[in-house]
Formats: sequence, C-alpha cells, structure tokens
Amino acid sequence: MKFGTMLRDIWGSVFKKPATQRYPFERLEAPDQFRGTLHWTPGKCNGCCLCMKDCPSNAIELITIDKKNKQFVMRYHADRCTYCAQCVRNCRLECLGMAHDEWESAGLKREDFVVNYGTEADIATLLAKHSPTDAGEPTASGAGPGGGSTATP
Amino acid sequence: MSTQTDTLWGGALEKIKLWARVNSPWAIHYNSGSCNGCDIEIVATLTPRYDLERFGIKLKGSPRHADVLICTGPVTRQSRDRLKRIYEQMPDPKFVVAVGSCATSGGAFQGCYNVVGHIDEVIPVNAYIPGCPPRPEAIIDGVVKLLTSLQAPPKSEK
Amino acid sequence: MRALINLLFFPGGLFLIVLALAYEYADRKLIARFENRIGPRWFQTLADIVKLLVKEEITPATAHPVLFGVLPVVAMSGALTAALYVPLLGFRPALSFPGDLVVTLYLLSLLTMSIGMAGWNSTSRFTMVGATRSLTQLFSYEAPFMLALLGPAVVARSWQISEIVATNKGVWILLTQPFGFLVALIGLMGKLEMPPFDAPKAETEIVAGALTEYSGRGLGLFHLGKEIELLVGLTLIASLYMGGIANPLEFFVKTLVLLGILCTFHSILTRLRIDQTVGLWWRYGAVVVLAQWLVLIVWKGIVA
Amino acid sequence: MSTEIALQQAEQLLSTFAKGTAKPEANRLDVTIEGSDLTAAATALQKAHWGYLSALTGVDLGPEEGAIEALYHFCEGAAITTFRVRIPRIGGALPSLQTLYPNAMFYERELLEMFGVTVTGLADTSHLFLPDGWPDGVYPLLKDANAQAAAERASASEPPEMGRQGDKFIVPIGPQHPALKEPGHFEFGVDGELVTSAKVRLGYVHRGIERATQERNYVQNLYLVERVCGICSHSHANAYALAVEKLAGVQVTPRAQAIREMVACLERIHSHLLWLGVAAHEAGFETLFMYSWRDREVIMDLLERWTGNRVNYSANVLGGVKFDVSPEIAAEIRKGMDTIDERTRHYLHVTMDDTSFLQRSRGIGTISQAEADHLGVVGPVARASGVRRDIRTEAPYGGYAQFPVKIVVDAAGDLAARFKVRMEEIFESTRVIRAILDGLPEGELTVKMPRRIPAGEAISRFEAPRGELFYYVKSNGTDMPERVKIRTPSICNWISVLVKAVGSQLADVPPLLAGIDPCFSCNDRMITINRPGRGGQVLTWEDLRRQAASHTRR
Repeated sequence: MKFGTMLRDIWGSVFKKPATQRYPFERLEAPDQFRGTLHWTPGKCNGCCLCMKDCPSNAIELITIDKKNKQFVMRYHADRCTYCAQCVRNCRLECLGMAHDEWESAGLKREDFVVNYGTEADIATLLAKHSPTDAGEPTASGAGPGGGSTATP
Repeated sequence: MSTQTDTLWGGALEKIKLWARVNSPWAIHYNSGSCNGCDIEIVATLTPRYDLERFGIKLKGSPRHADVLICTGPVTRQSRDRLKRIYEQMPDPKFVVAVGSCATSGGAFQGCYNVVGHIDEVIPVNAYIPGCPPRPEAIIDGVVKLLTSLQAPPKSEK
Repeated sequence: MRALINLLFFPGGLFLIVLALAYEYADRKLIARFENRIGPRWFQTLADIVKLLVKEEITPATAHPVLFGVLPVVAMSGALTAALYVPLLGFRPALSFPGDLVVTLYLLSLLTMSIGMAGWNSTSRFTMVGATRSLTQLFSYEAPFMLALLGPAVVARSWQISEIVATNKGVWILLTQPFGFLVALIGLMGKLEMPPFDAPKAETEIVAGALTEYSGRGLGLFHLGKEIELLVGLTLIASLYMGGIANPLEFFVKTLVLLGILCTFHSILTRLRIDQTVGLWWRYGAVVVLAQWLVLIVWKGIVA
Repeated sequence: MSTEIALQQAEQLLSTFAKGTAKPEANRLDVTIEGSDLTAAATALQKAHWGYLSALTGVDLGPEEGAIEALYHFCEGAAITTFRVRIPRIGGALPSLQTLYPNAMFYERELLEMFGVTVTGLADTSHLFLPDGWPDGVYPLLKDANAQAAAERASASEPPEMGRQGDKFIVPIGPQHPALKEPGHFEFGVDGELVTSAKVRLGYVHRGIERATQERNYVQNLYLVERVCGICSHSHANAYALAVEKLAGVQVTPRAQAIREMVACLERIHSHLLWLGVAAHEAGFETLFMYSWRDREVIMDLLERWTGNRVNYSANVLGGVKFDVSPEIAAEIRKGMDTIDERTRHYLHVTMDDTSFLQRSRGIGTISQAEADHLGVVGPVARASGVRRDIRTEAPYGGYAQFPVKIVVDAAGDLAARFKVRMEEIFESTRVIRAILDGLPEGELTVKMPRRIPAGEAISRFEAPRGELFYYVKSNGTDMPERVKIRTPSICNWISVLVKAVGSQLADVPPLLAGIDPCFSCNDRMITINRPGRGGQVLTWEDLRRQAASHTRR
C-alpha cells in the first residue's frame, strides 16, 4: 500500500513559480525555424508554378499579369495553407519564405485570409481585371504598400 | 423618470451580463474529421504551460454547459449531423471557433469524397484560427480575439 | 424582520453566496497551483455564476418541466437553510434548537437527493447513470459520515451543535477520535462528489452525470448549492472536531486548513469506481467509525 | 526464425494451393491463390502459427481487366507472404477469414464497402467507414466510381440512436476519433455498471484519404498522409516515403536515415507522454495528466525549434529529410533527454507504485499472450502481453540497422503492463537519440528523386508509437500513385477493446479504450461530445419515459 506518490510534486509546485507562460500578456517569440505565414518576393519569380503544383492544399495561386516582363501576382490563401514549406523547397529562385514571427493569424472573417502578394501596380491591374465582388476576393487584398507586403490577416 | 432608471438599470444589467459572458467562456470541443493535430494542441492549451483557465475557459463535456464550440477538422459526411446537433444543443448565446486550416477551409482535405467542407458551411463561425496545427499560443490569440470582439460593441447579440 | 435579514443577507443569502464563491475560488486556485499552473482570476467564480444565471435555460422535452425547474431551487435552499444552523465565521448560528445537528445533516443530503432526482427526471442515459451513481454513493457514505459527525455529539451528550461546541470547548476531538475525523472529512468529499469520489459526474464516462441536461440557471443553482455545502461542511467539521470556532480568524484558519487537506486528497488520488466507493465506505469507513463508537461508549460507561 | 526459412516454410505450407509464386523482394513471397482455396490456405498458415494477418489490400485493376485483386498480407518477423486473389470486378465474392483472424472482420468490411466485394460469412455487414445513407452500389475505391457525386447524394443522416435493446441500457461512447479511419463510435450495453455488449462504428473521421491519394501527385501525398494522424505524423510520412523510395530505387543517405529515426524517437516520446496523460485523465487522475503534459512540452519545444512545427513536423521529403542537426540543437536535445529521463522515472514510479492508481489499472483488461497472438494486436498492446512484435527489431528499416533499439516486453498483459511498456520505451528512445547524436553519419540530406515513379508495388512496415503501420503503394509510372493502402495500427487493436470491454465495469471502459492508445489525444473528447440528441431521445426512450412517468405517478 502506497499512496500519495505525487504529494511532493503538488506541494512543491505551490512554492514554485507556475510553469504557465503569461501569453498574451508577455509575447514569446517562436523559434527561427518556425514555419509561419508564407511570403513571396516578386521580381525574381519566373512563373514556373512548381510551388503551385506541389502544394497539398491549393493555397497558392500564381496569377500571370505579363509573363514576358515577369509580372506576377501571388494570391496566398492563408486559411488553406498547411505550412509544410514544400513550396519554399521547390522554389529554386528563392522567392518564397515563411515568416517565423507571423503566427498570430487568427481572424474573425474568412475573407481576410486571402492575401495578394506583388507590386502595387500588378495587384491593381489584377483587381481591375476581376470585378471586386468576385468570390473570395477580399477588399483588404491590396492593402500593403509596395512589393511583398502583407495585409496582415 | 422611471423609464430613465429602467434604461439605466437595463444598461447596467447588460454590462454585467456581457462581463460575465466574456469572463467565463466554457468550451466544448468537437472533432468533425480532424487529424488529431489541432485536438492535441487544444488540450495542450489547458495544461500548465498555457493554462486557459486564466481566462476562465473550462473544457466541458456537455454542450448544454458550453458557450463556445471549438471545432477542428473538415466536416465529414458522417459527422455533419452530429456537429449540427451539438450546435443546436448549446444554449444561447453561443460562439464557434474553427481551429486549424482544415476547419477554416478544408485544408489538405479539399476534394476528398467524404468531406463536406469547412465548418462554416455547416454552422456559423465566429472566429477562425488558421495553422496546421496552430500553436497553442495562436489558439489563445484566437480566443482572445473572439472575446475582445464580443466586448467591442456595447450590446452584443450573438 | 431579523429573520428576514438573517435569511437574505447575513448569515444566509448574499453573504453566504459570496463566501462560498470565495471558497470555491480558493479551491480552484489551490488545485491549479498544485498542478503547477496559474489558475483562475479572483473574480472567476462570480463570473461563472452570473453567466450561468443569465444564460438560456433549455428544458429537455422528455423531462417534467416543473420538476426540472424546481429541483435546483430545492437543492439550493436546502444548502442555504443548513447554513443557518452552523457557526459561520464563529458567530452564533442564526437558528438553533436541540437536535439541529441531525437536521443539518439531512438538509445537506437534500442536495444530493435533488441531483439524483434531477438526473432521473432528465431521462438521458448519462443523467440516468449519473443519478444512479449519485444515489448509490449517497447511501454508501451517508451512514459513516453521519456516525462520524455524531461522535463528538456522544462525547458532549447533546444533539445541538452549539451545545456540543460549548461542552467540548478547547478540546480538539480530532485527537481523541482521529478515525471519526478522517471519515468525516472523506465523507465530505464524497458528499461534494470531489475527486476521487467523482464517479457520479465522471467526465470521461458519463459526460457530466446527472446534471448533463442542465444549462443556465439550473446548473448555476446546483453549482452554488454545492459550494455552499462545501462551506457548511467545512464549518461543521472544524467546529465539531477542531475545538470550535471562536472568531472569524479562527474560522478562516481552520476551514482553509481543512480545504487544503481536501485539495491534497483530491490531487493525489485516482478516481474510484462506484463499486470501489461502496466497498470502501461499508468495508472500512463504517466499520472504523462503529469501532470507534464502541470504544467511546464503553469508555464513557466506565469513566462516567 | 530467419526470413528465408520463414519464407521457405510458407512456400511449403502453401504449395498445394499456389497457382503461382513470385519473390518481388528478398523478404516477400507472393502466392497466387483461387478464392475458393483462401480459407484452406489461411488455415494452413494459422495451424503452423505462421505470422498474423497484417493487412488486406484491395486493388482495382480497372474496367478493362474487369478484375479486383485482393491482397492478404501475412507477416512473420520480416517475412511477408501475400495471397493474391483475383475476383471479378462486379459480383465478386470471397470467404471470410473472421473466425481464423478476428481482425479480418474490419478488413473485410472495408473491402466490402470500398470495392463491393461480397464477403460470405461476415457477421456484420453494416457500414464501417462510409456514412449512413451512402447510396448502394457505389464503391469509392473502384477506379470509375464517382465517389464525389455519390457522396452528394448520400443522405448523411445518422440512424436513430438505440437507447434500449430489450432490457439492456445502451451507453454510447463516441462518435469520433481523429485518425484516418480510427474514429470510433462505441455502443456499450450495460446492466447496472456491468458492460454486457460492445459495438463499434467507425467512419466519423473517414475523409477518403486513400481515394484522394490517387488524385494527387507523390509530393502532395506526402503531406496528405502526414495528416492521416497528427500524433504519428512522422510515422505516416516516413512509412510512405520508404515505400515510394523503394519503388523509385532510391537509397536514402545514412545521415538522412538517422535524422528520420531521431524524429521518430522524439515522436514516440511525445506520443507516449501524451498517452500517459490522457490515460490518467480517463482513469480520473487529473494531476498526473497535467504534469505529464507539462513535461511533454519539453519535447514539443525541441520539435518546434528543430523542425518548425509542433505536430506536423514535415521532416521528410521524398529522398531524404528537410533539415540537419546543428550542434546547438544537438546540445538542446541532449539536455531535453535528461529531463525526460528523470521525469519518466518518476512517472514510472507513480504508475507502478501508487495504490490508488493501480487499483484502476492492475488486472484490468488483461490479454494473455495466446489471446494477443490470436487477436492480432500490435504495438505496445501486444508487447505488454508478452508478444514480441516490434517492426524496429523484427525487420529493421531505415536507420534502425545502424542504431538498433531493444524491444520492451512485459508478460502481465493488463493495463498496468501497458503503462510500464510505454514508459520503458521512452527510456529506450532517449537512449537511441543519444546514440544517434554520438554517431551521426556524415553525408547529404537528400537524394534526387524522379517525379515519375517507375511502375511497381512496394510494401513498407513501420513501427509507429501505436504499433505496426502498414503501407502498400502501387505505381503505374506516372507522377500519381495508382493505389495507396494505409493500415493504421489502431484498427488492429480495436478488436481487443471490444472483446475485453464485455464483462468489465463501465468505469473501466475509458481506461481500457485508452489502453490501446487509439491515436488518443481526443478520446476523452470523443466520449464527451457524444450526447444523445433530444430528437432521437423522444423516439427511442419512449418506453423508458413511460416507465419513468408511471413511476412518479405511483
């Protein structure tokens, strides 16, 4: 008969600091390796679409504005993304990267998760082409200024 | 005069109600077809490292006791009815949080024949937490965002 | 008028509720610290209760609606009434008469009976199993618990709480009747369905037991009733076994120490199956208390 | 028994039935058998105690061939004997092996649902994976089946729940369980507190992954199968990668193999600690749950720092691994292992010595060695019953040849023994991790993989934390597989719960369920969410209600 094998644990804990992290009051950084939101840098991309091809969840759409001048817009569906980083591996031109510090991506609207990456002009062209009421087309899309910006979801 | 006090009382009562609601969100968790990844992270948020009880969140067994329905995974055909039923069994006011990429959009399971789709094709969702799976911190962040949004309008109805 | 004040504010009603919530908070916080986490905020229990009281109440179609609504009130009022007979905070009980100890114990059982009936009335299979378990457990711990609490009464030759306390003034009966004390304390845990005696509401087996179908107000009242019962039980044991309660300070020290012991038991033990609970009480609890009674009576007969 | 001898023996045993034999790999024997000889052939193996039925794969050869091939995989150590049985595509029938191998019941019901093969002698032919109301005559794994359209037609309504069956009271536990096919909805008939019957319904989390793999390319599938189960994500991805690499004839570098093994070991530790917590929670020991999960965070932190995600590590790519071991991370892992060792020793003490805990685990759900062998259970459940079944030692794959593990067995066979086996496997895993860190081979991380995989078929067996994981991959030369068969470990172990639950206390059922660790993070959830609906109740509880009403009237 033996009882209370955890007695020392519990009373010890009373006099120790709790193991609890105080998030969200104190933000702790995710490790550098962490696979967070995907980012795309325009300019280098040659439109090979390998990222799109191997994406297990259709999270990436590479929309060609002008193939010759290497003008593309990448539409990224953060809500579909499985954060596996296969696209990052596939991209030989290193246009893609996953931000290790962007993981607080919760939102109240699903539309907010769709982000357009690209130069401002390209995004504007794209939006002009498609009617803004297009399904899944967020108003927040072109929000970020300049290339490679995120509309933080 | 009396109407004025009435509204004053009513306003105070509303405030108290809202305060209690925001500070005591009891949750129920339903997995409608997830891979388990999000589920273990949800359970992890209850454990000492993250401790959701700091926000008054308790995981309850019965939908009758719960205010927040935490859903994971895409909705499979077999569990669609169950999900709806659980949602209906919850007393008002109730909120739904979809955790994980599959729950918000179908994720990697889009197009599987036995998957109906994401959670908000079946029941209304109040907050989405993408990630595969989201870190426990991200889940806390999502819940806090939901609670904050409840506080934002003075009178929140559903 | 005085009675009304007694009932509504002090020591009944409002005051009692606030104190009960504070004790629940202490309970939850201590458990959280035992588990190495921060635990709830100080107003958590209040928020829980207020939220439950303002939430929608769903009555199952198969349940008797009146019974469904009345049972929580009965449970709650039983606990509230019981509180009038015990020396809360060390003050003289609001009501007192010869034999009030027995009445208090029965009033405390009212809660469990209501829960059992509520479970039966809800007619869901989980509430049904929960109700059966609640009542089975009631029948197993009730007798030993009662016998244990009557131990000090035998010594004092009175059934009146204030009388017992006065007679045994300054004497810590837990030293002379350690088994009775232990049985009473563990009996209180059984009464409150605290782990390891939480088989009637074992979440992993039967969801929330008898109260599975309750939402909102009903659940809130049952919940509150339970917290008050915890308070009353602690006061009762402290005053009978720990040399009475003379002032608020003594009250807090003694009851909180008892609460600490309860929480420790709660944290280091695994849930008992219902058959193990029954076995424990009848095989050990009852026998130990009865043996102690025998010794007491013989000793009393020889000495006095 | 060495692999060659075992295969020779099997060949001998089956010589009378074999219409043709082949040896696709050193450890495999393919025997072509007529459907009518199936029972006799299986009996021959069974009588000689040659292995156990590991999996049953159905392969549709297409409308042109007009045939379905049913592959019965029997495993003995590293040796695999496969019965190839050809049956017509429409109206095909096979005899059931249920009486010989109790587990066959699940496999055969799957064959029935997915391919429309009639299995004669099967006791229960109700839906196991597909939703209730699935249209008749649509079999999702047939190549020309339009499963999507059929699914749209499926009236996904659950059957009314049974409240009472005669005098029995039905307590449901379920309905969901998160892995590919492992969700279970259990119905336990109880008499008072005693369980008198048990029934399982899977399929609440059936998503159709096997079909989906045929519509995605090999790379996408790697991530899809990783999401079969979030707890053994690495096991699934690794097992799949092993099979595909075998098909492509690619040899992964020793360094990549060692890293894979390390991730697998970390996963095993995290899974076992998780299980410890959940099992403790099921038994009602909240403190142990909280503490074991607190210490599990050590592993989760390591995994997140190293791989970039806490659960779906995505460590594998086809042909290697994604990341290397840096000296910093190696030092951290070593430190973490020390903590884990120390804490696990404490938990072993708690689970093995605490009377209050033992009274809920000792002597509960005891499976004898013979019974375990017969039921075909795998993983820690089998090892806790003294069955030496561990793919890592029987058929070392990947890095396990270079960094071997020792098998952990216990003879007791009860719940307590399963605790012991799992705790001791944690020690074994930390030891192996240290050994790998000490002797990490040099080399590249990845090898070039072709996008199109040469035609052929491959089997890979992998010891996941829960037991043997079985992958069968068939390729047709394109960049999409023709057939991927996944047999998860839990499906082998369900049967033990069904058998053991009957006659035990209702309160012992959750720990019993937990005992097999059915991808468990959510088993408590799976119980809690399951509340009878009001609608169903009114119907099924009619007589009970009447009884209750008359009771109060009196």
